Amino acid sequence: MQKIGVFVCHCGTNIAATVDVEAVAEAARHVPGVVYATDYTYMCSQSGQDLIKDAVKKYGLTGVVVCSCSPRMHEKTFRKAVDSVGMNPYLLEIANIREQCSWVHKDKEIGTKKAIALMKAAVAKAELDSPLTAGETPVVKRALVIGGGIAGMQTALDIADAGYDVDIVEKNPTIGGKMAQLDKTFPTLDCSSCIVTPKMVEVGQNEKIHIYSYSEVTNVSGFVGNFKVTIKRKARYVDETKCTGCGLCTEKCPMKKVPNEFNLGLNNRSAVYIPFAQAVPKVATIDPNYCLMLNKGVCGLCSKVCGAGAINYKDTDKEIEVEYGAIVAATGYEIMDVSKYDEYAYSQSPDVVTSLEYERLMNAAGPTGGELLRPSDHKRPKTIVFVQCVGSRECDSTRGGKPYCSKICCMYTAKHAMLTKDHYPDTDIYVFYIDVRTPGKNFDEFYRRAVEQYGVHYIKGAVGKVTPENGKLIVQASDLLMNEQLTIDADMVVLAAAIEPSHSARHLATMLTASMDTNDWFTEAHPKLRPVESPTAGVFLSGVCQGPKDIPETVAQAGAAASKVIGLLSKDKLAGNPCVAHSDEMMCTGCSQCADVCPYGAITYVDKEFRMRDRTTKVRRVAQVNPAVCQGCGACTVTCPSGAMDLNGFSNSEIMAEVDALCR
Amino acid sequence: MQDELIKRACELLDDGTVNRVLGWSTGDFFYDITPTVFGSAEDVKKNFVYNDFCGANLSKYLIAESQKEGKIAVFLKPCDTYSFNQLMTEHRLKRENIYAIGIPCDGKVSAETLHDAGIHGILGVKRDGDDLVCDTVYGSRRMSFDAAQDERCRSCKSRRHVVYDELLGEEGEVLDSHRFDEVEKLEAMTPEERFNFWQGELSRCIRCNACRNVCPACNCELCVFDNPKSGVFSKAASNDFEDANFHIIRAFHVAGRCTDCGECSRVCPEHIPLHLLNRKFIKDIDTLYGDYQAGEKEGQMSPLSAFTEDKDAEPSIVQKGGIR
Amino acid sequence: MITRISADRLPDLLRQISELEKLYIPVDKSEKISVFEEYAPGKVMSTKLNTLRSAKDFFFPQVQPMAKFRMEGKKIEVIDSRTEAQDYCIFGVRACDVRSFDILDRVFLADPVDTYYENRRKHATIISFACSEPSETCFCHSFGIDAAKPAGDARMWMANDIIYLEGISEKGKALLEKLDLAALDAVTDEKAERDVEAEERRVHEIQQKMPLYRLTPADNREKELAIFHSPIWKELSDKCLGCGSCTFVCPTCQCFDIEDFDGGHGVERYRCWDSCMYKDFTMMAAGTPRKTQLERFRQRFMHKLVYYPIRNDGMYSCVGCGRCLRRCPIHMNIVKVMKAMEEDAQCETKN
Amino acid sequence: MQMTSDNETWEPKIIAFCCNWCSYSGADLAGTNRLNYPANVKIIRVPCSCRINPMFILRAFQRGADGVIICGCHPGDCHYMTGNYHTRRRMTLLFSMLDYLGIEKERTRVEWVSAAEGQRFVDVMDDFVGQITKLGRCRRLEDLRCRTN
Repeated sequence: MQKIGVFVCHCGTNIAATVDVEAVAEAARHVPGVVYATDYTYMCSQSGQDLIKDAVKKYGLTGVVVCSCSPRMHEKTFRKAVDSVGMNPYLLEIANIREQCSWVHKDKEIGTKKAIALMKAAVAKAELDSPLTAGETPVVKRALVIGGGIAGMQTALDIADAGYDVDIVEKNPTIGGKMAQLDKTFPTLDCSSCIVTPKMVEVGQNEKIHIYSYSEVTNVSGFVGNFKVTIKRKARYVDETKCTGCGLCTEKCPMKKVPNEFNLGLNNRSAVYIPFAQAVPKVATIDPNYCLMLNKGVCGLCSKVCGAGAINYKDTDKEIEVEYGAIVAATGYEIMDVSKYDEYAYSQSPDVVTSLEYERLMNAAGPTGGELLRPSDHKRPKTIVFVQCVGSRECDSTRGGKPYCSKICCMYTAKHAMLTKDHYPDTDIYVFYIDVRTPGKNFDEFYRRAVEQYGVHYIKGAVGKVTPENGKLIVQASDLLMNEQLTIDADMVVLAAAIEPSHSARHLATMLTASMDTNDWFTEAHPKLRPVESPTAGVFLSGVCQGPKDIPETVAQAGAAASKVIGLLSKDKLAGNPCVAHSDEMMCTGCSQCADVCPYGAITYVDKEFRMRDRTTKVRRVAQVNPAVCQGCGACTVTCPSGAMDLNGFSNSEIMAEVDALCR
Repeated sequence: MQDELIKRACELLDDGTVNRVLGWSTGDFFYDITPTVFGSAEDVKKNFVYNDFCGANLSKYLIAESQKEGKIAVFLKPCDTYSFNQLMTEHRLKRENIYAIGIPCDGKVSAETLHDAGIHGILGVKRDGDDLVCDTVYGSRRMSFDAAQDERCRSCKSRRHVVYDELLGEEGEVLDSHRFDEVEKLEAMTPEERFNFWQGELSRCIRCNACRNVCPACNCELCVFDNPKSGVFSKAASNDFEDANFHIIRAFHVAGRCTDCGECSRVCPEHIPLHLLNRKFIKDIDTLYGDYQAGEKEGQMSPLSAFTEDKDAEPSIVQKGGIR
Repeated sequence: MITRISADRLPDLLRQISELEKLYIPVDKSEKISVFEEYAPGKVMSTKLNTLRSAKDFFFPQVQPMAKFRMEGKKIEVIDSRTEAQDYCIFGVRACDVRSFDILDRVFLADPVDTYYENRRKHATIISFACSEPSETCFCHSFGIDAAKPAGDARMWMANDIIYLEGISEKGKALLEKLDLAALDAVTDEKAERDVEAEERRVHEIQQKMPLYRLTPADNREKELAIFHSPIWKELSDKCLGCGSCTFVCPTCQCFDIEDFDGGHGVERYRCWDSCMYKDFTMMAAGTPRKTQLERFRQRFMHKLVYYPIRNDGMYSCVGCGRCLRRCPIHMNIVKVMKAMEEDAQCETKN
Repeated sequence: MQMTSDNETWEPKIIAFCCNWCSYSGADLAGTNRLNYPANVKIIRVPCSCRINPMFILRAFQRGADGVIICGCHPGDCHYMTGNYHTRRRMTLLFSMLDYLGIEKERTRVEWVSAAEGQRFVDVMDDFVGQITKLGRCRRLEDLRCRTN
């Protein structure tokens, strides 16, 4: 027979005002199995908790029911309390008589009646509770960071700094990400390269960090503390260990008409290339789409000139498997394809550019050597129109528009306007905006400087059409504040295109069993309280892959993710959630339906030998749940027809006992 | 056909391909068919039977038989092959121990149907064109073959074998079945009428478990209704609720797995049309999630394990006029 | 003394009985289903060979409430739900089912008497109904039952549109005496006796043509252990699905289980049919004594054909009603078992 | 077994299964915001709506519940990623089956209620309780042995 103690909390007057707490305690005394019941002003207070602890000891309780606020509030508190006096914490149940009773029912009689029913249900469940102990799994002391942009680099550095090994997987030949492509950063206008390239070097030289550049994650299995990751190292045709990064091959390569992705195709590179001067690792890569040797079997110049003998035309993709304790997604973002926004004539005129292209045009290492020349005729533009929110805050998804604000565009546009004016004060600059959003340290000051000191024309309104005409771009727009139509003869139009998640993110999320929102940003475990963790244990989020951010926010989140990883890796063993599924092997038929619905791949099958009742043996396939992987959703329990699969803490019989009690 | 089957069974036993043959035998009548494992060619020659009454689905026997030493040959009618595949999907059979022989079927008859039609004292039955001619102690009685067939055979879904190692006779086709007609009739009734219909049917249940024990999909090691710890354990159909509960849960447990072999209705001593429950699930699944035939292919994912993120109907569809 | 009444007066006869006491008759619910139901004017008596379920349900229903325990808080009150039954009449029971009552009586009315059974049994008057068209699945004659002359408190024949009625026991005769037979234009004469004799002869002749006519159970009382260890059980039980349909349609199967149902406000204790074919039959804390289907299957037939006769002067616990022959999903029935036992015994003797 | 006379006062019994992450929190939020809804609704917390076995629903009706409502995260928002997709299919088929058996289809419902939708939780419960009150006592899936007297 169970010995249950029931503790009814007044929560000051929060509960006591609409629930007769004494009546609830009195009713509890008449419930079979209950040996002790009492009420108290604040059960969660130290003295309230002591009351419970003392009763556990005094009456030798086998279960505790606390009638109080939501279990989401204080279940942990009370579990800890009973744990401290030697009772298994999972023998405690909460009856939620505050959020789901006293606060929603005004009539005291009704409230009391319901509170008693809820108490009885909790007692019914507590009677069936069995002690649960969390399993332990060892932790592999190595982390994986997917993505080598500023987010990934910062996360990797912070983790390495704590003494743990980190691998970065970067799909491009170099780390650095988008930040390496930027010219200056807002609101300080310091040179982006000057701050990011030392970081890249630091990453490259850190002994704890290993960079898998030009590589992709192709498979993830395992679970928190014990992930197994397959990394595809794409064929680079250059031996990384031999290449010195001298660049001779890139100079000699006869195939020089390859669009340079680092400069967004605004100029060309050779087929064998180093993305940019400060690339890390500074190793050449042969582009298999353009290399004459690989495509036509003729040339071989690079191999001839390479003093290190690093060129290897026979290179192939290789897959390696590495074990990690934690994984950080830092996959960043892409610029949305704006070609569907035909009214801006992006595909019709080379002088309509995206902001990132403009960034390259301003950059000293860019295609124009830092001189602002428009792409069509390499002349300096005199009138430039900036269009904000292209694809952002857009409900029309047919053109790929995004419902969200891309967050960074207002600030970088102000930056572009000011930098342009700094270099060429005679330039006329118009910025068309819906709203100017500047919530950030020194952001509004920065924007106002553009308007007030630099005389940039900020116009609230929309650009209706851009028409290329005789080397000009005729911009038709409306000024909403003046309520008039404008026509501007511009030399260049710069589109603040929306940013969107990396196109590889969804595939990655599937492999990581991490969830994504409808826009393909990774979702966090809790939007407020766990912003750098994914709902999948051991998978963390760093940077823009979780949602639009500027650089300082990204770096801050990268550090936060790193600290979470460090926290995880610092443990030798992980205690799991004991409320997981388990299969009764005597009943399991091994039909595989449970594995079909398990979102975590927590269920595997083994052939097991059973001794039958007549002393013969029989080999049967049975399911086994990995408690470290199982998250306890219970999908398997319903799929299992024999009920062999049950869930700790929410077992079939416990839930049915609650049903019975509530229907009584 | 029987001779051909006997010949093939003997060959397989003699050449050592198999050491046992799973088929059918009879007792004092020609219709009291019992699934039987034959261990020798001699045994086969003496006792093996294949006739219009061999309705029993042999697939489920393979769960136990395929675990035994040596290979067993089994004769599978088209609808039995679906059960076979479904059992394979659920990893219940040791395939390497089975030699599956597909055999044709043009519908099976139960002696029950003849008895229920008032034909008693049956001594023998012959096919005469579209009719069955029964020789009885009360004289010769005639019944159309169609009417004598089990319901499942009248609304046969397929005469195509979906799996076999060897096929005897001609391969048939997937048929344009009218098997959902009865379900549709029920759907067209008012809830009141439906309730009365089902209560009338289900209240006769004696919980003999024949439906469950014959069902190839009901192959649990321990059924929830036999497990005192499951919370739904009950030995008797003590009231209307328990009748309904048993049959709803059973139908739900086999939903997406039931191949509609119709054994449940064939064996029900109370003649409860249990197949109408399973067919409702099959029909709903077909309507909502696309045509799905359990057992059609080995390794298929049950529609109750699968889902689509944005195309699945909301449960409120039931309130909004139901799934038709 | 046999009374004859025109068959078209049957409804009047039934009405008269029903005015005296509660009356149950077999009724066709559909082409396939006939069941015993309380008589009401307009209900037509089934002339089907047999009801789907046997008539044992009257005395030994599938579910028999036994007691209630009402709970209020921590207090428990025991409620005995037994009440004395009213007199009632079961009309139209076939010879095989009538015999099954004798078999059940020996179990339930032996000391200690099962009061639930006794209560229903002693208040019942059984009017049996002779078979006119036995089927090939019938083998009651194998157990010395005369289908054409059933036992009971009174019996009835129907032939050539005439009903013949005869009282047997005091109870039966008393019931018939209470009827206003004159109002039914009944005649009690020798012709009735002669007609009945002719009808009995006719039915016996039909029975001789049946495939199971020669089926006679062996007296196995001396061979208990030999049969128990016979290899036939392995082969026979391999086919058995382990369902309980044979048990539940059987008029003589009498095993039950006692269950408690906790309805939330109290516990209802009831007994319900159980089947020795089930895995959990006679399950005890240490497990079940019959671990495989072989042992369970053997138990059922050993009980009917060996153990029961040993304890009951050679009386078999089978009445040859043929229900299991029809209902077994795989036709693994008692006739096949009897034959196998016989063959096995022959082998034994030869060796 | 005794029938309870029909003229006794009757109040609907509603069992609401709520997933821990969204709907249970939504119900908590309704409380935090002091939004009223009928006390007939009694909530059972489950980790995910996919934990809800049809047996639980039938059990509730057996024991005298008049309506059963299942609340989970909106499709796509499941804490366990795919749980509510399974719930959606299972419950659609189960409800259709209950309807097919002639059980009033209004007695069962699935609603997606997020942790932020306290008001929606209240609206849903108000509506459901109203609907069940109109229908009256559930008799078609009731086990008379479970009645109060």
